[in-house]
Amino acid sequence: MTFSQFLAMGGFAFYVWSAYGFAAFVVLVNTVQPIIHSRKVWRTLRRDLDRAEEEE
Amino acid sequence: MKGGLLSAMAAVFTRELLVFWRRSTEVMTALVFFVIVTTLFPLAVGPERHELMLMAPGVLWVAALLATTLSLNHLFASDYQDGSLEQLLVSPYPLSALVFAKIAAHWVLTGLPLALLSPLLAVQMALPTKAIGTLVGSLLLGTPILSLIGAVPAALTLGVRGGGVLVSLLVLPLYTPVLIFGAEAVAASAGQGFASVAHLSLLGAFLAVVVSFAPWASSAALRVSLD
Amino acid sequence: MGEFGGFAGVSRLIKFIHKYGAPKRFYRLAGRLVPWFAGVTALLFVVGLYLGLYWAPPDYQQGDAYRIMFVHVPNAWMSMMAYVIMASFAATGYIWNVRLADMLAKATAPLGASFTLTALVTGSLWGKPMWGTWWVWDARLTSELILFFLYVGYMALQASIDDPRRAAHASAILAIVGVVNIPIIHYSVYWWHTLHQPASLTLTSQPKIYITMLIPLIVMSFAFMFFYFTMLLVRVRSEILVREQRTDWVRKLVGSKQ
Amino acid sequence: MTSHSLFSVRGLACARGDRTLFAGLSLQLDAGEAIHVRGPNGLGKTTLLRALCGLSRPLRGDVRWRGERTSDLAEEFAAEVAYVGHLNGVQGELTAAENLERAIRVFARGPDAALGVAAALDRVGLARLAGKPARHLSQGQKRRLALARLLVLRRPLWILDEPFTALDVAAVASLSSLIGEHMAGGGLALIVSHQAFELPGIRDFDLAQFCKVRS
Repeated sequence: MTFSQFLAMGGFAFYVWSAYGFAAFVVLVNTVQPIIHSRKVWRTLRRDLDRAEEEE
Repeated sequence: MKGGLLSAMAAVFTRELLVFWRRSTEVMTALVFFVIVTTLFPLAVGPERHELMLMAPGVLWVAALLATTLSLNHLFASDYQDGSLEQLLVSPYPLSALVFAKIAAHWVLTGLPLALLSPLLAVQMALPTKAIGTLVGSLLLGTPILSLIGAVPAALTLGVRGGGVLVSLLVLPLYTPVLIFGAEAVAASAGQGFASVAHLSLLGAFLAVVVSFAPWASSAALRVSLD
Repeated sequence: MGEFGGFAGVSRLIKFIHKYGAPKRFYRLAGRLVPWFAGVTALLFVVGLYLGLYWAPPDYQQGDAYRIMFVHVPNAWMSMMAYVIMASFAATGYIWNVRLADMLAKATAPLGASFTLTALVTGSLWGKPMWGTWWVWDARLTSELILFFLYVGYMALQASIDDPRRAAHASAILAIVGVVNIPIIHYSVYWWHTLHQPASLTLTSQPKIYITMLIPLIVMSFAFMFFYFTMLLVRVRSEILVREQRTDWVRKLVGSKQ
Repeated sequence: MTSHSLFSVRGLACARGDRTLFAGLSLQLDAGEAIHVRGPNGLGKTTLLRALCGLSRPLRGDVRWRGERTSDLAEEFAAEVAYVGHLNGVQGELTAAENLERAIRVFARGPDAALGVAAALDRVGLARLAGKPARHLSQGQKRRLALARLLVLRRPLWILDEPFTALDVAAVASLSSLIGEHMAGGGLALIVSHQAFELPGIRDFDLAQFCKVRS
């Protein structure tokens, strides 16, 4: 079972790899987006905290 | 004059009709919308009776469903603005009973006229006359379900920006079973004359489930929205 | 199907929440759990992909196309299970006023929607080689599509209400109404399907499941399940910070991480 | 058990969104007494009144009517409370008289209505406008129609949120005397108002003492 045969997926390469590709893409987005969001949350909370401390 | 639950519900029901009757333009919009949407299809698809006949059950039912969705805002919106909805929440009667009376009044003003008007449009859509009875029957059974289920998103989106469009986004997925049973019932009787009793009885069963569930859910939704 | 198993599992989950109810304790617990869950998820994915794409023999009928099943079926199951879990979290949050449950429900929605979207896309990618059309009005794909609209509706309602408490409780009621309707939608779509295509091959009658296919399917299902829990914990941690920002422990936490 | 006064509140805490407005709030009210809730805007006066009459769910706290929790009493308690909020609760399409008739049929429960529709309208100075659709009434007249509802329904506990808004001086005086009569008759009242009004025997209640700066 050579690598190229593996890639060919018995002629259904396009469908199998795009299915797995899309699933991987969704997994990636669902991994990266929450991490970016949490960094954004930390930044806004720190900014509010600093601003609150200035007012006191 | 001792007030009882039934008289309170009757009061809500009659007042609702009275208020709508005096603001009848809103009632008419749903009906006119129903007529216009149905009339668009022959213009789009062409007047061949054979083609129209095939589509008639689906078109009539989708048009009725969209007309109800359009009118869902009339259920609570004006009472929310003038504060009479808030008073209902402070009334000494179970809110779900009063809400049920409001939904019933809404049905009488939108669902019922749709059902009674549908034969005219069925003729326009070349629906075989033997199916018109089932059409009216399915609409009479189906439109109360639409009003009952629709009351929950209508209550949830009170005072929310973009509420109107949001209601239809929330309610249409919940309407799919009613659409399936309703349109299939009419298609069955329009086709080889299958007995559409099965479809109508499923519609009736669904109505029973919804009658027991929706008033509670929409009063809970009202309490959340007015919290 | 997944719904009823989901309810039993979820009640254990709710007791777990009560034990770790306070957002502060859950925040720290989740922080410790995330790396472990992530590790297990990665491992399961690697094993699953190897088994599904390489180890399992091609199907005599569908050839290698059936391998899409190892991605499509787990996502379909997870999309259903995630909605049941979301509705249970939402109901817990609404009825017993447990803020953490509201946050868990809100964190679940985008994940559930993603599972549904993946199931739809992979379903149509599987349908193309089998029936030559991208979209097959097959019973499962159709009810999956309606489930996707329910998720979008939930997220839209959640986003359009400013007050977080009202947003949580309003979408909770929608989720409860939704979860009651799911079986009804499910069976009405199946019933509708049998009316129109009684004989034709549908996605539901997938190839006979041999042991060689079952193993990758199970592994991939657990992979996606652990992926869901990992990202649920990550999402809920930032949700906790946002909703608890006025409490002292969050101020100290944010302050300490200058 | 301490002898419960007619209407007692202990340890009440309310929030708007995730912000706790006040906590640990307690107050007692007996027949014939009234409380004027004072405090700057945004402190949560309206939220307090809405929580007391069951319109909004408090974070925690114990609200009792005749010694029983109002959450358990639910409809029984609702039959003893009349709430006038910022919104008048007046339907524009109905005439002034129809609005009151509706109020009686939808909200009256138990003994007959305290005052007839005509008498109530006369008392608030709307006798001439009985047949006029409410949407044509001025803001002040609509407010008076909302207050007329208090007269047609027999409710011991009045919870009034800014009852005097849009009322002219004479109307403020007549409403104050109306509340006085209600108290004399053994009724209770909880009022939030930024407008000055005299009411013999009314106690002040400063909400600010329960609003800690940081939750």
